[in-house]
Amino acid sequence: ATAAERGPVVMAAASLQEALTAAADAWAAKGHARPLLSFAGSSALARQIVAGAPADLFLSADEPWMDAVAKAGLLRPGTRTTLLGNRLVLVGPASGRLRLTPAPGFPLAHALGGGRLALADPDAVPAGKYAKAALTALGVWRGVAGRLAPAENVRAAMALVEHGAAPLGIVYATDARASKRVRVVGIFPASSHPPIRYPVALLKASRHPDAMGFRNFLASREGRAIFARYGFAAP
Amino acid sequence: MLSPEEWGIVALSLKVGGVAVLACLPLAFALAWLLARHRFPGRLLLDALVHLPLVLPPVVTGWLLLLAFGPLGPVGRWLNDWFGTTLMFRWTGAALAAAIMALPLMVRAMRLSIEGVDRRLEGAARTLGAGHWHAFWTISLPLALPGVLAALVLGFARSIGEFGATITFVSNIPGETRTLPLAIYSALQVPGGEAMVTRLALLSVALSLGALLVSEWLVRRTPAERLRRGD
Amino acid sequence: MLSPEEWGIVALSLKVGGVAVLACLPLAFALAWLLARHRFPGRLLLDALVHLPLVLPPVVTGWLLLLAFGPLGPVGRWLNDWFGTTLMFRWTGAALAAAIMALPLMVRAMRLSIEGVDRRLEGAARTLGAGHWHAFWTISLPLALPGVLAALVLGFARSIGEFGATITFVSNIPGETRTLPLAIYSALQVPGGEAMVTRLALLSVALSLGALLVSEWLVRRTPAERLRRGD
Amino acid sequence: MAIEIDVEKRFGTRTIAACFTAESGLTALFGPSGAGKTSILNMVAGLLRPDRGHIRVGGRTLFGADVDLPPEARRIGYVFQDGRLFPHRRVKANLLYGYHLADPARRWMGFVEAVAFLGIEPLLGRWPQSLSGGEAQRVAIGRALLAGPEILLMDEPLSSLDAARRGDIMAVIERIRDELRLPILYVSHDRTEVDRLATEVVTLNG
Amino acid sequence: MAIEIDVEKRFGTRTIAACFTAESGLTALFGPSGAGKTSILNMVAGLLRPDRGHIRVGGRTLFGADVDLPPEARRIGYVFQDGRLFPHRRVKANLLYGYHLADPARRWMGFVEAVAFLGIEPLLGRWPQSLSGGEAQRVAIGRALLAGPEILLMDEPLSSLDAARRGDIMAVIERIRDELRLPILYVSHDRTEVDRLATEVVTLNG
Ligand SMILES: Nc1ncnc2c1ncn2[C@@H]1O[C@H](COP(=O)(O)OP(=O)(O)OP(=O)(O)O)[C@@H](O)[C@H]1O
Ligand SMILES: Nc1ncnc2c1ncn2[C@@H]1O[C@H](COP(=O)(O)OP(=O)(O)OP(=O)(O)O)[C@@H](O)[C@H]1O
Ligand SMILES: [Mg+2]
Ligand SMILES: [Mg+2]
Repeated sequence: ATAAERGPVVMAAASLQEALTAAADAWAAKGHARPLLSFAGSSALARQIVAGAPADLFLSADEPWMDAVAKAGLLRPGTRTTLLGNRLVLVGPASGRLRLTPAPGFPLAHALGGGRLALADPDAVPAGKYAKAALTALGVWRGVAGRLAPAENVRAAMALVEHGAAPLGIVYATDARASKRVRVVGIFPASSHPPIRYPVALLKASRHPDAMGFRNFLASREGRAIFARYGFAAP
Repeated sequence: MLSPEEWGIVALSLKVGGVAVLACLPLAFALAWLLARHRFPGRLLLDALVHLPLVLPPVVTGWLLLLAFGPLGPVGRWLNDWFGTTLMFRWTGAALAAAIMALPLMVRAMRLSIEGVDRRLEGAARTLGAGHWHAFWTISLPLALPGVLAALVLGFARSIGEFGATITFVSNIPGETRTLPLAIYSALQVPGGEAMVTRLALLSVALSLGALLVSEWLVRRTPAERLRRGD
Repeated sequence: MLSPEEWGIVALSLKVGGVAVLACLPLAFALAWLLARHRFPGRLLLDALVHLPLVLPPVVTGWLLLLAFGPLGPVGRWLNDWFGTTLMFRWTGAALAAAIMALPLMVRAMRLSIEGVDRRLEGAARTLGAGHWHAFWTISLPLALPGVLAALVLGFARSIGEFGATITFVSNIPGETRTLPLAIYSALQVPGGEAMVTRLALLSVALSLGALLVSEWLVRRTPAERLRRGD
Repeated sequence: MAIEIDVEKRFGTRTIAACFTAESGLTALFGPSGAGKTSILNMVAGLLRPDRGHIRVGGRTLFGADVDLPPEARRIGYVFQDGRLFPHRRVKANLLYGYHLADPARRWMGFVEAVAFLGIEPLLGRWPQSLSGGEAQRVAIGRALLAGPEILLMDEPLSSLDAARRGDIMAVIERIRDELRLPILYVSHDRTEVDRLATEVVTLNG
Repeated sequence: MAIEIDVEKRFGTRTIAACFTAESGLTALFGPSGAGKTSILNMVAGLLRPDRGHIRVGGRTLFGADVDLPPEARRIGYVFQDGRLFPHRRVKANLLYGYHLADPARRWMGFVEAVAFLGIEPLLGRWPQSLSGGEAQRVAIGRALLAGPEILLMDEPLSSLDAARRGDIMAVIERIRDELRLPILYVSHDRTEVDRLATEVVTLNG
């Protein structure tokens, strides 16, 4: 296949899978070659790019990995923009009745009972880092730090709640919205953590003529509308 | 040289790996024996089942473990009702995950050795008055020892490297389930964490090199090897 | 029954697994032979090196592959300069990752069998006029066949299940590197994707069951097994 | 003690059959290569299951209509045609394997005595694989005798021994035959051996 | 063709040594069990490396100061004391293994002829493991002869054969000795065998 038939190679954080697939479908429906979407953890993707992967676009789940690629001098200058935002929510099993509004000093430890709080690894994974920041800002981090269940990623954290292994979990609003087995117990105030932003940028190695067009499509009103359907906020 | 935290991680990895392999050993041997020596209906199915943890991505195995051993799972509920215990978020759960991932490798190694045992020697032992079990312990098992040792090395190495099933099943809790691979994963997620990754990876390598040395030393003490050296 | 996309994933998995195992086989056998038959300085180091992909978390192996075979890595640059080819984002890269992960298992299985070969039979072949290599092909190799078959099964199963090193090294490109485990990972990322996961996992199981059946059929045709059945 | 044997066993198209009664003493099984001598010893030892028939030794039924004693319950001592020493045990441990398992009251030969008349004292610390053909054969004889059996099966036990050793061991076999009155089933192609030892000769046709 | 042997080999504290020259014909190696007969055959075959010495056959040096021919270049036929049939090949394939490797011009015995005088025709399709002791021994003899060797090493080749077979095979060995004038090194404990076949007897001390 020639480059034009193949569409640009897009490396995107795994949490964007559903929404970005829908966006790519919409783009293809306009008569463009369908982009090749590769979903993995942002860290794995960033490392591949730094190692010289011949990709066109990078959508990261957080800023630091985009920064790492930028620092390696691999971004096309002037193409980086923040595409999406998200919210952090507290979830519990769908069958529960608990309501808990995350606010300074809210009784999270008490609500856990003897259980653990599921979240993405707070030392490593973006969603976990945001969660740690939020709980610290609300002054409850100390109370739960010894009772965490740090998972590989947000989806795995949510699975722990879905299967009853943890009574509560902290995930993105987009994830909670898509699962029938959990319900949102409370929403974290946006001010309690650094803004959740998904940056996108064109890579220096990009050769595909459609790459910039697809990036612009994602950032357009039409593109953002698709992401909004999946619960993503504007940045 | 190592920080106390790193020591803790190494100790935990050793505990998880050691317990996993030793606990798995009798079951693995029994399965290897069954598959090597007996023809029965469902044998192929059992063989496939044993290979399952090898074929499925580890995350899926971890997910299945969660379904079975989680608080809502059948085994998890049973464990809780009868023993008031759970494997969730415990090092014992990590050991279970490691054991299951190591099982296919251990079974295969021992099976190859058992298939190589000359059964006429067992017959000879029987004529000398050894019962079924005595012949097993004194003849069959020692002759299959190379496979058992290979199984121990493979199983331990696999346990030391186990990541996907562990983090999915018992998550990544410092001091409880954060073994070396999980610590390495955490380090890998952080931009610039490469130095830490390298350090921890070298620790893993050191551990398995140690296991290899021990096994090599044990192999040297088996009769088969002494024969080869012409002792 | 299967969607064209699913067929594509299965075909890719078969291609990656098959190529990985077959390409790995000669090297693995050579290593097994070396470790089983020869004592040389650095033997233990080589043994440890072979075990490495088992001990390190797959993600680390993938990362090391990326460093070496990526377009900027030493091997990657060399491949590009001399052959104008790259493994990045290619199914060949996925096969490389699978082969490296399968290597320790394959080497161990074959090594166990090679160690079990009665070397006096090789001597007998030599007195009958067979050169070193002829004796190898006609005596040693056929007698080690059970280990070779076990290696093929283990290696193929491991390849079919390989996830961490693959996604880290060659990413998750549909039609090119998205094998079954990567497709399963993608499905797992979608809330409510369990049905899809189950479907894909069953496909993996079917593939390895197929491999097992083929190997079982081959084993039945080896002389050792015919002997056991008293043919 | 009499041996009463009436067995039949099919291998593919070939049938091995034997029917004879032998009084206490040494019964030589004679017959061409492939006649079924080893197969008959294996059936008596319990290592090969006859298709039909019975095997009785001194009134004890080892195999019959609804009896099939496992080998370890038959109290036989078997010197195999092919040695079958345990490769993972040194000579001494091979010799003592059956000795330790036997009821002390039923042992009729001591370790030191066996080692002495077989001349294997210098071999005790060696691994079987390094033994010469005749050395291995002597160890195999010792191992069978030391288990204190009630009946001896010997499949060409002296075939690769020199004349002197052969004489020594034949003297011991005579003693076992006459003093201990153990029934012995003995396979050999050597006429002089058979003439000297056998109280009865059973001939099998190939 | 003369055989000239002068070798020494240490096993631990034990030293095997032999020094003799034998003219064409059959040289019997005689000596007690463990004297080193098999070891000497192994050294001639190239399977065991002497510590020092030389081995010459009809002017060809097989082993010497700076010569150590590999076994396949020595053109020997070796009937092992323990058979060593290839377990993964049927009897026919065992027999033909060396036959196919030999230069057709140097073969001196045909397949059909060997099968006939050894009486192994019915065994051709069988696996070695199912053979009786004597059957295996006959196949091993056939395998060695069919490789068309220039010198024969036979380690108790007739030990488990019945008198009739033994006579047949001895007749063939005589023919090989007299018509083909092949040098033969022959180990046996049977006096009648040695008396009939040997042109020379070398005695080793244990
Ligand atoms: N598993 C088997 N399948 C087919 N034939 C067999 C099997 N086992 C033994 N036989 C045949 O049965 C016959 C009897 O074998 P057996 O070993 O009892 O002979 P034997 O009298 O001891 O001969 P020898 O003196 O040569 O040792 C032989 O022809 C042998 O080939
Ligand atoms: N690897 C070894 N280590 C120690 N001793 C050995 C080794 N191999 C052989 N021997 C000893 O060397 C001696 C000669 O052995 P060899 O097999 O040549 O004897 P042989 O004359 O053929 O005896 P037999 O007639 O019993 O077969 C024996 O005492 C044997 O135990
Ligand atoms: Mg026999
Ligand atoms: Mg010998």
